Amino acid sequence: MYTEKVMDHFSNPRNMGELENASGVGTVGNAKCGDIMRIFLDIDNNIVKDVRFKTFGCGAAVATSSIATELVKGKTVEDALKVTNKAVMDALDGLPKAKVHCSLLAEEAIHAALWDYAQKNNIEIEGLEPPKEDIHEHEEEDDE
Amino acid sequence: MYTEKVMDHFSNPRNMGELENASGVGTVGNAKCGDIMRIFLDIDNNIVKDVRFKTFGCGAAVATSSIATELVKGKTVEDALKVTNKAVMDALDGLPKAKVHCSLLAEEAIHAALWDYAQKNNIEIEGLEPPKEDIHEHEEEDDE
Amino acid sequence: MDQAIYFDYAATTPTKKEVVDEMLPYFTTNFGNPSSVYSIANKSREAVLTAREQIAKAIHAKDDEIFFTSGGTEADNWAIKGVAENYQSKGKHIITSKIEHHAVLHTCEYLEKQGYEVTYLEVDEDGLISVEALKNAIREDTILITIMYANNEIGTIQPIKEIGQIAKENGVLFHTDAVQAIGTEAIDVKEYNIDLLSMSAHKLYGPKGIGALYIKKGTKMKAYIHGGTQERRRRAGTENVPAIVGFGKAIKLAYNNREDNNKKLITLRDKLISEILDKVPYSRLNGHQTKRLANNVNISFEFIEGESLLIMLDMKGICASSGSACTSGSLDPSHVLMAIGLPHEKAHGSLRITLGDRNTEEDVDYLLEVLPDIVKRLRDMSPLYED
Amino acid sequence: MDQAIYFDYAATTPTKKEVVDEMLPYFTTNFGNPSSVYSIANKSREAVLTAREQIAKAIHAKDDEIFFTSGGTEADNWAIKGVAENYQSKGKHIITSKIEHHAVLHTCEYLEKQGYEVTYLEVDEDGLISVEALKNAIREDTILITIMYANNEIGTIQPIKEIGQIAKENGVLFHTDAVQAIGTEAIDVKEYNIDLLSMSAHKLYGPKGIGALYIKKGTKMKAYIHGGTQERRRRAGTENVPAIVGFGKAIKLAYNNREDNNKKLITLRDKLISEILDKVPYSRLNGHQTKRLANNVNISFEFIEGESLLIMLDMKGICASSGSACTSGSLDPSHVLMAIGLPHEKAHGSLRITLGDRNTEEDVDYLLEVLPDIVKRLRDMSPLYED
Ligand SMILES: Cc1ncc(COP(=O)(O)O)c(C=O)c1O
Ligand SMILES: Cc1ncc(COP(=O)(O)O)c(C=O)c1O
Ligand code: FES
Ligand code: FES
Repeated sequence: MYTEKVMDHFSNPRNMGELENASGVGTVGNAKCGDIMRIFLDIDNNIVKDVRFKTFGCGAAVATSSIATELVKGKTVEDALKVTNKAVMDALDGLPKAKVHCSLLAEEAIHAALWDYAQKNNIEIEGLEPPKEDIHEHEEEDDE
Repeated sequence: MYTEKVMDHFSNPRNMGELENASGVGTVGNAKCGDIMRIFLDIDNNIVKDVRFKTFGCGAAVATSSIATELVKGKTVEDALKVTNKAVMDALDGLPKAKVHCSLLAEEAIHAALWDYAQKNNIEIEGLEPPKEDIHEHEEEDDE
Repeated sequence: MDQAIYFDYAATTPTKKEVVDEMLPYFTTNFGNPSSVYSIANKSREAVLTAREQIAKAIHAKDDEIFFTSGGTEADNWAIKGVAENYQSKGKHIITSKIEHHAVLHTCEYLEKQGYEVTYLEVDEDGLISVEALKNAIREDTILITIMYANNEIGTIQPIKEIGQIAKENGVLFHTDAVQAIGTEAIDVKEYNIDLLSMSAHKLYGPKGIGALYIKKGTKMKAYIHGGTQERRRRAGTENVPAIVGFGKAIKLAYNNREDNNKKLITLRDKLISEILDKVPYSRLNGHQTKRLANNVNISFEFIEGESLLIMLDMKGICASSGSACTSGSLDPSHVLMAIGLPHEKAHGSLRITLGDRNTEEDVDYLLEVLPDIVKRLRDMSPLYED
Repeated sequence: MDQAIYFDYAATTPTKKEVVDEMLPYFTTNFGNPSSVYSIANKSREAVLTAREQIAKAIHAKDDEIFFTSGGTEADNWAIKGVAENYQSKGKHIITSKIEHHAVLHTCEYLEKQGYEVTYLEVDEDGLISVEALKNAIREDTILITIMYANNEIGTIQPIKEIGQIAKENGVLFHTDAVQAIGTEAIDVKEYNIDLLSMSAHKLYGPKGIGALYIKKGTKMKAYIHGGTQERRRRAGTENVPAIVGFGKAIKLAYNNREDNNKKLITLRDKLISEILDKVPYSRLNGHQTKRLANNVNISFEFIEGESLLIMLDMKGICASSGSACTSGSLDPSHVLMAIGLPHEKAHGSLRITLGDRNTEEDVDYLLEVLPDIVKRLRDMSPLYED
C-alpha cells in the first residue's frame, strides 16, 4: 500500500518530538479522520534552524510529518512556505489516493507554525494565510 | 433424477405401438408441457386383453405409459378404471415432484380409452367421466 | 466426468486445470481480505488488480470500469435495475428482445410491476432483431436498450455495433448480456459503444459464482448490493479472491488462443450441422447460419420430445441440452425457439449441442453415429409421427 | 502467509485444507450444471443437496429453508429488501440497531430513501441493545426487526432468544445477521423464533463468495436476483457448486468440534484481554465481558491511532485490525465504537484481535511481548499524550 520511502519515514521518523522554546508552533487537525499534527520550528535569522513534529494519525500522516521536517530544515522562511503537499508526496514517492489529504495536513502544519512565528514576532510573511480550522482536500466525487 | 424402474420402462417400454382394431382409443394432452399420450385397448368379455401406447413426452411420460399398460392388461374394465396415477407412480418407485403430472396423463389416457370403448359399445361404466380437454394437476403454489 | 462426452459447454464449462492451479494459493495461503491493512493482504489486493486488468484488456475497457459480481445473473440484474433506478428521472422505458436470457427477461418483468414500460423486440426466423424496429421503438423516455450479444440457445449473434451506434445517436444507454459471447467473440466496448456489459466466468473455463459488469466511466450506477466499500463502493461484500483470480486467468487464456480455438470449434460445428441435417429427416437448424457462435449447434427434430432425447443420449454417454418444456420444468418450451417461430411441438423436440475444448472429431463422429437411431426410436413411439 | 501471525479471523479465514480438497473435484471433474438432465450432473445436484443438509442441520432448520447467496452481504440485502418489498402492504417500518454491519445499515439507509422508516436502536456501553427499548419501538406498521447475532468489531452477543420472542409476540418478522456467530455459537432458529438468518462461509474456514439466507417456511420472500429457476425460483444464477460444497463441509467441521475449539479460543482470548489491560495503561476493553464471541478481543488505547498501530504490528509480523477512520478510509471511525460511547480519539485507537485455528499460546505471548512497546512508541509520537 505504501512506498518504501513512506515505510522508512514511518518506521524511523526524523525530527520526532518537541522543541522547548520554539519560535513557532502549529497544530492542525483534520475533520475527515480526526487526526492531529503539530510542528515546532526554531527560526533564527529567517532560517529554519531546527524542527520537530508530533502526530496522531495514520502511517501516511507520520511519514509526511517526518519528511516535511526534513524538507523545511535549513530553508529560509520564504522557501519553507513553498513546501507544498505535492512536494511532500513527491519526496515520499507518492501516496495512495485515499491518503492525499494526510499530506495536506503536513503542509498546513508548517504554515500554521510559520503563522505562529509571524504573530509572535509581529512580522508579515508574504503569501502566508491564517491557519484553517480544518484541513481537507476537495473530495473527489464518486464518479457517477 | 429418475428411479431405476422409471429408467427401465423408459429404455424398454412395454406394449409400445398401436392396435389395429382397438375396442377403445384414448388420446390426452397436457397443456402444461404440450405432451400427448395415446392408449389403445383391446377389450373382450369385459377384460382388457391387449393394450398399446404411443407417447410424445418426457422420460416420465414414457415410463408411466409403459407401466400403465402393464397394470391394466388382464384386468376387468372396472379394475382398469381403478388404476390411478398414484398406483402408476408407486409401481415406478416414485417420480420427481415436477413429474407427477405426467402420471396423471397415463391415468387419464386409460380413462379416455375406456370412455371411447363405452361410447362405441353404448354402455355405461360406473364412475367413468368423459375425458378432460387438458390434463393437469392442481399446481402446488410456490410457498410464500 | 468419466467417459461421458460433454456437449453442453453453453450450460457450464469445466474449470481449466491451469485456472484452478492459479486459484489454489488464494484459499489457504494468500487468503487475506483485500481490504486489510497488513502487508500479507497485499497479495490478495494485487491478485484482484491483475484479474481486473486481464478482464478489462479482453474487452478493451479500462480497469476501473470492471466491477466483480457473483455471476452473469447478478450482472444483468444490476445493469438493468441500476439504470432503471438511476435514470428514472429521464424516463421509464426500456427496450429489450424476446430472446434474452431469463436473467434479463425476468428482471424486465419485475420492473414492469414497478411501473416501468418494456418493449420486447421480435426477432426474425434466424433470431436476429431488426435494427429498424429498434430505431422505431426508441422514445423520448427510453433510458436503456438491453440486447444480448449472442443467444445461449440458438447461438445467433446480434448486430451489436449497429445497436451501439443507434443507442449513442439517441442518447440511450446500451447494455449487452455477453455471457455467451465472451471468450469466443472479439469484443471492443469502446468501438461498439457499449455502456454496460455482463460476463460470467464459468462459461469460459473459469469458476462458477463469479462474473463482472463493465460500467462505462461516467455512467450513473449506484450499488445494487449495499454494504462495505468494496469495488469502489459499487458492490459490497468481501471479494471472492480465488474466483476473481480464476476469472482473470481464464479470460486471458481464452483470448490468447481465441482464433485457433474458434477454428477448431467451427470445423466441428459445421460438420455436425451438415451431417445431422443430412442424416435425419424432418430436422432443421435453429439460429443464424453464419452469424452464430463458434460452438453452437441447435437442431429441431419433428415429432419427438427433447427430454426423452436427452435421456437416450445420456444412456449413450452423451451430455447435451434441449429447449423442451419437460426439461425446463416450465409451462412452455423455450421462449427463444417460440420467438423464432417454431410451433410448440417443434420447439419441444430441439437439441442443443455446444462444443468445447475437450471435444474431438471422434466425439462428433460418435454422436453422428448414435443420433439418427435415437431419433428414429422416439419417432416410432410418438403419436405425432405417421410414416 | 509465511511467518506472519494472523489475528484477523473476523475479517476472513483461510479455507481449511479438507474443505479445499472437498471442493476440488467440482471444478474439473464433477463440473456439471446442477440444472442439467444428464446423469453426470447428478453429482453436482447431490453435492448441493448434501451441503444444504449440512447447513440446515447446523442451525436446526429444514433443508428447504436454506437458500444460497454470494455471501453475507447479499443475504442481508435480500432479507431486508425482501421483507420490505413483500410486506409493504402491512407497513413500512423497520427496527435495527446502531451497531449493525454496513450490509444491514446501508441497506436500511437505502430503504429510507425509498420511503421506509427505520428505527436505529441505541446500545449500551457493552454494545447490548435494550429489550425494553425494542418493545417500545414496535408499532402497528413494523414489519421487520433486524438485529445482528454477534457484532463483528466488539464481539458482543445480543439477547437473540428474547428478541425472537418479542418479534413473535408482536407478529413482526425477525432477521438476524449471524455472519460472525455461525461456527462458534450454538444456533437454533426454531427455538429462537428466527425468521431470516444470514450466513457467510469465509468466516468459518469455508470459501469466499458463498453464503446463505435461512428463510423460515411460510415467509413471503420473492427473488431478489431474478433469472433462472435455481434455488426453487428464489435465487437465480448457476449454482456455485464447489463453493457450496466447501460451505457445507466447513460448517460441518465447525459444529463437530465447536466446544473444543471454543474452549481453546476462550483461553487465549481471556489471557490476551487480561494481560493487555494489565500491561498497557490507558487501555480499555470494548464489548461485553462475557456475552462475547469466543475469539474476539477489542481494546482501545488512548492517544494513539489505529492504522499506525496496525502498521507497526505488521512490521512485527502480526496481522490485526482496527476501528480507526484512517483504516476504513471513511469520515468517521467505527460506528460501533462510537455507538458504545467512545469519543472520537479513543475509537481511533482501537485494536481488534480475532483468534482462530492457527493461533497458539506462543502467538499470544509474542503479541503480548511486542504490543506494549509499540503503544509506547506511538504515544511518544502523539500530540495528545503528555506523561
Ligand atoms: C446469456 C446468458 N446470460 C446470463 C446467464 C447467467 O449467468 P450465471 O449463471 O453466471 O448467473 C447465462 C447462463 O446461465 C447466459 O447464458
Ligand atoms: C456481521 C457481518 N455481516 C455481514 C458481513 C458481510 O459478509 P460477506 O463479506 O460475506 O459479504 C460481515 C463480514 O464482512 C460481517 O462481519
Ligand atoms: S410429459 Fe412433459 S414433463 Fe412429463
Ligand atoms: S491521518 Fe487519517 S488517514 Fe491519514
